[in-house]
Amino acid sequence: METLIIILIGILTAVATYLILSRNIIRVILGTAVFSHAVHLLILTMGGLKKGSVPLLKEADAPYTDALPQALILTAIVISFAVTAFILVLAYRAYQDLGSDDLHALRGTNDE
Amino acid sequence: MVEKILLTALALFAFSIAIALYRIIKGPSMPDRTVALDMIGVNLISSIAVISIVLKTKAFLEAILILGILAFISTIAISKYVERGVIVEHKSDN
Amino acid sequence: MNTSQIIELGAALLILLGSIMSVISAFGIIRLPDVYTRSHAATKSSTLAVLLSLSGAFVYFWVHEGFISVRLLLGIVFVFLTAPVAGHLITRAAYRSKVKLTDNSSDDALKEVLFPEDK
Amino acid sequence: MNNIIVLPLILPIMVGVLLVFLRPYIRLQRIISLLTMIGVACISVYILNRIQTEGIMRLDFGGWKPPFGILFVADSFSALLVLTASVVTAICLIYAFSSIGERHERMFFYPFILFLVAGVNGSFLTGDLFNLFVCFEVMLLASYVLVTLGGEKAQLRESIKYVVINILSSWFFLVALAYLYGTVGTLNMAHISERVAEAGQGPLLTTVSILFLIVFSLKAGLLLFFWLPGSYSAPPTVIAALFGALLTKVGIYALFRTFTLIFYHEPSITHNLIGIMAGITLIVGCMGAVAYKDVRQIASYNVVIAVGFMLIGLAVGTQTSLEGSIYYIIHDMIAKAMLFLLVGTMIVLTGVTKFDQMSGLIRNYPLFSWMFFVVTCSLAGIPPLSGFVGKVLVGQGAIENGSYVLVALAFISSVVVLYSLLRIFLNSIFGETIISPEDELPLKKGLLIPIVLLGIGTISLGLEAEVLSSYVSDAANTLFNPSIYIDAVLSGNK
Amino acid sequence: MPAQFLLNLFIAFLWMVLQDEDELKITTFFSGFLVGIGIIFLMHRFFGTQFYLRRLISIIKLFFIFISELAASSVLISKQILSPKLKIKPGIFTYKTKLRGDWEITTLAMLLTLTPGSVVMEVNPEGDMFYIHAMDLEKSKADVLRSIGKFEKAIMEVTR
Amino acid sequence: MRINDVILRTVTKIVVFIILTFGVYLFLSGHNTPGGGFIGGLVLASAFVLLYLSSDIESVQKSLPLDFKMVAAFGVLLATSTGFGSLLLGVPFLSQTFAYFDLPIFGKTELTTVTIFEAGVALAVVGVVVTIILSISEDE
Amino acid sequence: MFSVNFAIIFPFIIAALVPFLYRRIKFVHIGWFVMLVPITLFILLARLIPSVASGKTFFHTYNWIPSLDINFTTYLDGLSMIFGLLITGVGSLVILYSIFYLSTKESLQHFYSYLLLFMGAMLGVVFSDNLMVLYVFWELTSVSSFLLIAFWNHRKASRQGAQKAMLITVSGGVAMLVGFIMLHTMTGTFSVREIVLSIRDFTDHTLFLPTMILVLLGAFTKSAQFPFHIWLPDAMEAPTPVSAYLHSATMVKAGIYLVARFTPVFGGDQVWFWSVSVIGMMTMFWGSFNAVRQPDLKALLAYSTISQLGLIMSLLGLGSIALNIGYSADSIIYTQATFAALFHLINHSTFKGALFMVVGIVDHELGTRDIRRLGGLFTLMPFTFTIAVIGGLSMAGLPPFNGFLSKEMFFAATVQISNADVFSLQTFGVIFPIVAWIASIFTFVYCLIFIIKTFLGPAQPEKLDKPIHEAPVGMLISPLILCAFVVGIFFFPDLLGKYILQPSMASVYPTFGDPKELTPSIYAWHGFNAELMMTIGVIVIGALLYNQLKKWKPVYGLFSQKYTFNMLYNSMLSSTEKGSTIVTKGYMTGFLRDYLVYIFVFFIVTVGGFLFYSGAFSIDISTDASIRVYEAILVGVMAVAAVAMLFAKSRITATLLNGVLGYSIAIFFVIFRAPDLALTQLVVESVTTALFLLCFYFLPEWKRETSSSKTKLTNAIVSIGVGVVVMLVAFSVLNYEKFETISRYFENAYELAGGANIVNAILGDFRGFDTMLEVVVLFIAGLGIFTMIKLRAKKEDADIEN
Ligand code: NA
Ligand code: NA
Repeated sequence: METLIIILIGILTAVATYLILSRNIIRVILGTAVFSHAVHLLILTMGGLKKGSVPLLKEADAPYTDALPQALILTAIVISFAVTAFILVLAYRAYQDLGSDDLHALRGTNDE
Repeated sequence: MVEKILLTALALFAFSIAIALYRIIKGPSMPDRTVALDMIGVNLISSIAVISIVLKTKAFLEAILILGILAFISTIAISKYVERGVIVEHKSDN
Repeated sequence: MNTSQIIELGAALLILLGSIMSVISAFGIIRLPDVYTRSHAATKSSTLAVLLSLSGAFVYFWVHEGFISVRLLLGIVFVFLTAPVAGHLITRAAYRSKVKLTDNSSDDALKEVLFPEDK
Repeated sequence: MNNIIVLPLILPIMVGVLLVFLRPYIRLQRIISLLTMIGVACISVYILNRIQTEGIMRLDFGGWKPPFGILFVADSFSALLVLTASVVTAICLIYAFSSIGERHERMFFYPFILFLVAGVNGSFLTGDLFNLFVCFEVMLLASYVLVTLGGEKAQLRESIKYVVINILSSWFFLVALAYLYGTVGTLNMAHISERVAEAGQGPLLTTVSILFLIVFSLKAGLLLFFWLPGSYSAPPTVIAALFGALLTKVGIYALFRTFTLIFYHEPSITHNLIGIMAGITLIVGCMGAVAYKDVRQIASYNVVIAVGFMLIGLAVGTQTSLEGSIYYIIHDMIAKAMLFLLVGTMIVLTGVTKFDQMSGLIRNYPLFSWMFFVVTCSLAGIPPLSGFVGKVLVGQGAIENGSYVLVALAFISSVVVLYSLLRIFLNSIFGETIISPEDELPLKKGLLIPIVLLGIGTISLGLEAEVLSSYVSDAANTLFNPSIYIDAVLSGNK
Repeated sequence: MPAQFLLNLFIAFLWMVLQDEDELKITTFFSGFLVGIGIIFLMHRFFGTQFYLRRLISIIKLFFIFISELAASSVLISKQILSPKLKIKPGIFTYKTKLRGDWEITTLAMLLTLTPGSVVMEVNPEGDMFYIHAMDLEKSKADVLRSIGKFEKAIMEVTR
Repeated sequence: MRINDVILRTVTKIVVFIILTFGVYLFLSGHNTPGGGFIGGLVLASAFVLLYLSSDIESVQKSLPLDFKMVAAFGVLLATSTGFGSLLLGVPFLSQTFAYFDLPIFGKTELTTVTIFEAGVALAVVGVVVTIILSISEDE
Repeated sequence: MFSVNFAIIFPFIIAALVPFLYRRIKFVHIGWFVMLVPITLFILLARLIPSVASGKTFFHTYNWIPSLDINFTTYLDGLSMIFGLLITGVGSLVILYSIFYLSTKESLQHFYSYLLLFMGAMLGVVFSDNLMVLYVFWELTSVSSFLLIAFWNHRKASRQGAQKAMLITVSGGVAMLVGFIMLHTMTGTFSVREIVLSIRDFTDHTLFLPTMILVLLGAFTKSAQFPFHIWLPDAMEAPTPVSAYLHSATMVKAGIYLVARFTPVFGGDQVWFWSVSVIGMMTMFWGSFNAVRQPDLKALLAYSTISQLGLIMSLLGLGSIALNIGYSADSIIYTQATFAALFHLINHSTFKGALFMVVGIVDHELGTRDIRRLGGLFTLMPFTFTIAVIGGLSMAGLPPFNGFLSKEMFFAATVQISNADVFSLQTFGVIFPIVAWIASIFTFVYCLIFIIKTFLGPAQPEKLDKPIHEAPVGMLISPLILCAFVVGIFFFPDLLGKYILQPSMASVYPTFGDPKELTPSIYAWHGFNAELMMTIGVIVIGALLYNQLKKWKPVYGLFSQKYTFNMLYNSMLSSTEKGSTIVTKGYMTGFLRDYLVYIFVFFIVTVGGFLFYSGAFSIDISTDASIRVYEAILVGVMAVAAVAMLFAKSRITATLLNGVLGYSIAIFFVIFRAPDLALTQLVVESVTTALFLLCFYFLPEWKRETSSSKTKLTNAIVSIGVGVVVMLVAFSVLNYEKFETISRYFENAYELAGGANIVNAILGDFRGFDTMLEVVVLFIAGLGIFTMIKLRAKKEDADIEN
């Protein structure tokens, strides 16, 4: 199972990398979203999969699965939500004012 | 016996999800994809219910309801997007 | 095999039935010719499927752990409440975004109301 | 009870949130935010002195003993950085009062600044690696907002790059954390250090450490600085100044912390890599600094050069060089803020961005112009200004260690810094006066005072380096002997 | 009707007290309430008004009508899907309903949509005309119209 | 033909209440079962999102005249000030306490300062999510 | 007791006060007040001459940064006394001169501030014992010189000259600083005195040679030695008093001071001998050779200064050989070179100072320094002419002027060195007298040019803007005083030798016993020996060359302007600039994609590379949990959904696929027993999807990526690389089983924190701090989005600054 999930993580990462290298800003943002999917799975996998029961004390018996990675992922999910929301709005604000969603066109005019 | 049946059921739900994914990728229209997404949501609900039985835990029953809620909200949002482009309106026409 | 085991088996079979329904409706969204007919398959058959599996789970937990899950009941109610609305909204959106009906459709009472200019 | 060490983070946050409620009262917002930063500065002075008498301070949040809970650890290094960051921010706030304008102020400018500082201070203080990630995010989100604040075209354009690259670096950070957790199974930095030492670091942990190196290098602008020049030249002056002063320092801090506290067992790999990266950073930074005529670009590449310089201290890794880097970081925070305020003000006053389009500012704004000269000398490491001591110590450490190439690059770079800024000085400050008295924009006192304050800072920090020396040497000592930090965190629970 | 409800509560309370348990239990109260329902249903004509839980019964009735329709038409649809060759002629037809008001219309529309073979696509702005998509217009239109009739009746029993 | 959203609106009226109740439940029960401030807040926020989706900003604002920015700010303040309380009490920052009480109706109840903390979290989440959605939607 | 530290600080204090004084005192030239500073200091120093002459030294320390061994330590000995007297003495005269030279319309407060700043810094250089402090003052002299050269900063030439001077001298200074640090690394001290005492133990140290070269770089750049001399002619853009003071009498001699000061440290080394003496000789030749062709009087003097500095430098080099041989009766003879160097140093200051003032007078009174427009001034400017003759002939090495004495000693030293039998001097030593002689010929020529072309011959009033007239008395006083020294020293050289030079010889040769032995008596007449013959040769050939100047001047045409060092410097700067621009713009393309590719490639190369290089990669699938069919299908669904995102034709399809990914991850969270995560993931994914849809309203549908197939291929390779590296490290980490995680502790959550949901207890309590900050993150994002939408750039604002 771990092997399978790690391969999945690899695929997700590769896809995310390809997306983030795109010219279109939406593809880039989707790339960041896929990146976060991949890393959430990674954290969970690195913490060890299926090693115990649900980390609810009254509900199940020990041994419990590692709860700490879960807490970390939760934090990471919320943060990546915040960032995604921000960059989405940034993207459309940039489109409104610069008239392009193509990062090639958003190159910027460094002097000279 | 029961476990085997449940795992079979799970595999079937997963299979349905895979089929729905095909529809999402294939389209051709956006409503087609929406229908398929809705279907994935519904199958996930079933899957969670079955997994809960397999894992002998009630911990995921909240997830079922939440998934129901969210599938609904997502469908509304996408439909409105397809229909009007705007999903939250300033002021209703009527 | 005692009673509760039999009931558990029944619950499992209920779930299996639900999963089969689900696969059938999944085939539906592949086989059926347009989004409108597909939405029939999706909104109904899968509603039934989820209904079956949730009921199965509900029965299982009731029998196996003596636990009446309000959440599962609520879930069932919720699916009932929302699935038709979703179907309604999707097909409406499809029609209004001019997704074509399949060619062998026999009648279209909406066309003259919504897109009279296309006639 | 060491609760006081959470104040540099929590005070700005709470005040920032309170200011949201005080949105219409701009004057009140100004006063409160300034007082907060002054307060934090005073608190950090207190903390710094307490560390000297009582040793490293530590606060276990919620009372959970390490390594299980999150904790703040204040050693001299952290406290010095917190102090400098707070002082620089306070001064920049004064500049903002007369420059940023009511529109921005009404749009939560002060809360965002306070959040930024909170994130920065939190990053300096935290003793937990995942919490460091979270503190980074506080800082980054605030910086994302600040870099776009105002919505100018250039800002929107550059901020996309800035945000995406930082998202990527945050992603790398999480990946690195996942690997680290998968190997050593803990998040407390002291505890990680202990376990890494127990395992003898080894090839896999070294691989993970390289990933951390990438993460923090992206933040610090070490070699991977591509986001920096653009995003530092787009936002309003005061924001650019704060960025120039604070943001890269957090990455630098993290590099210092991780590669002295945790991954210090394979210096032939990690520290050499840092050295190579620092060397290349110096070279390309120098090239960038002479490649442009845009004064903000020049200032931005000066940031890059300084990053390379500071990291040489880490790459060399002797106590002397670490000490030098610490001096240099403190110096650079002040001087870079000053430089960005100066070039930004020049652009406002002249309406142009390139130094060959400006001329003779010294006739119109003499004191301002002299401040530019001061910062030029200071950044070039000309004594007795603040850059000097750090430069000497880094050089000394590198020579002791036999890292002659780095020494050469470091010292040549300071000549390039001099050249790059001298070009601005000679072309823009000196020269024929082209602004006639009637076209001359008045230079508000509110803009001049903070610059002068920073100028006084860089001069007095050079002349009075002895005041800092005991703190800095304590900081370097703690960095050089990780056991001090580990003991303070993991033993003798208070 | 509130009188019936109060009486029901009273019966339940009485039931609970009569049990003479150590502590007051919700479950006992609940069973007492059920007993009360039975008693009041038998006696409701004495009040000269309808049984106060009549609507509940109607709802249950509606539910069962619906379940049976759902099951029947699900089988139909499944057959259609699984038949080797699709022989359907879908289409949209209109239906003018007697029902009025948001709740009635919504309920009907939902029931219609849930029963396979029909989806309510639009409601006209006046709220009395449904545009219904049928899976197989020729064959199932009659079925659908029959179902609509049943549903309308059952709904009115609940609401009116 | 104008769109008639009667079905959506009618169903939403029921559904929103289910979601709100569920959200509060998730928030309160998080200490022992899945849930907590974040999830509770997110679910509550999705209830609001549903309201905005099915209706429009103006009519929702009429019946719910809240500045969600302030809600969020209040939430953050609440969450941080539980930590600040520990400063006054002289215990480590963010120390949480819990105790069991016998309350009349609820029976044996556990009361923790975490709940206040989580309430702050929930409010902040609701406030932020709705602020984001409203800000975008109100943009011209 | 007068502290030397005070002497250094005093000018700085006054420099700071000058701008304020200037505002108060309007009725009189501020220079009069300023002049009191060097006069006071000169007197104070002069009072110490007898004690210093008797071998006493003065040592004083103020703590500055004691923890780093950087202290303000001053050391007054014979060597520093010479320079101290020069700085304050010439300083007084220059200020006096400047009072008449600079009108009150100039910004005098700046001028005198800089001048005092320089004076203090220069005193600091020569009196500091601590190398770091010496360096501080060293750079301050560069800075103040920069400011003085750029005094008329509206002139482009001034600015360029200032920049060149600053860059070259500061670069040299930086090199010297590194040398100093290396010295500290070797010896453990920054004190020159202590280094001199302990250096013997370190001559074999690997750093010894680099240190020496670095220190020499500092000295050579400051003293305008070949090929760093190019800044000095350009520095002539400074007002003439500055040229007289900084660029001939004092600052440029800081390098000489440094070499003299460090002779006891490095002097025993062969490299030191050769580099100092050869560079000095080359400089001497090149300077004198180029001086001849200068039409600008000031430029002529600048090259002459370069040449003379070379002369002094080479003498110090020659003298250092004594240290190699060691203290013996034989080696004493070589110390005479050093003696000559110090002697000439003083002489040069006197005659060159006077000559600069002459040029200043000519420039000031007639408005030009171009010898092609001058001539025949002697009748109308008799005093100036007299000064020029005295100074010029002294420079040419003729009696009865002090230049003759030191020039003769110079010749003597070169002749002696060619007979030495170390360092293969028997073979190469003959070069020294030859080069010295040739250079002296050119020196003689330009001295003649200076005197004759300016003052003799026909006057050309038509080429002048102003009538020819004598300078005011005030401007003549200073050069006349200097001329008095020029003549006076010729007649009473031993006074100088005994009181001034003798103690400084003790500083250069601390190990050579009684300095009296090192102090020869100076005679104008010492018989017909080699040096006198050489002098006569110089006069004869020099006069001949002057006479035939027109015939051989075309020789200079051979030295194309393209290949001068100046051009080299300029083209180096501009090509650095151009090259930097090309390189920087080459990689800073402004394309986000490129930056990301750099980062990814760096990641692949370092992390992936090291993973394999170190053998850290390992994989073991035997401990894997089992895979169930539905899990496998779901993994497949995710993989397909992810890959399909790449090919999605519309953005909303891609968004939906992302939603599928999100929902599928939620189900994996269920499978992996993470209920809280599943819940959060579901809600967040839905809200995110809604946000995408909200924002799509404002954004256009995406177009096909039109990147070239090469770009696409690169992207694909990079993507696969990143995926693979992440995967491989993950495998290895999974297989790394050394430590138990800390999370067992949290399983007591109920007892510890009163919560049965461990994850929630961690979030709310154990790691509540993370959660608190996370809320802050969310809040910032929300507020930021609000701001971004509401606060827009004003249309009318220019896109330059907020
Ligand atoms: Na980020
Ligand atoms: Na592991």
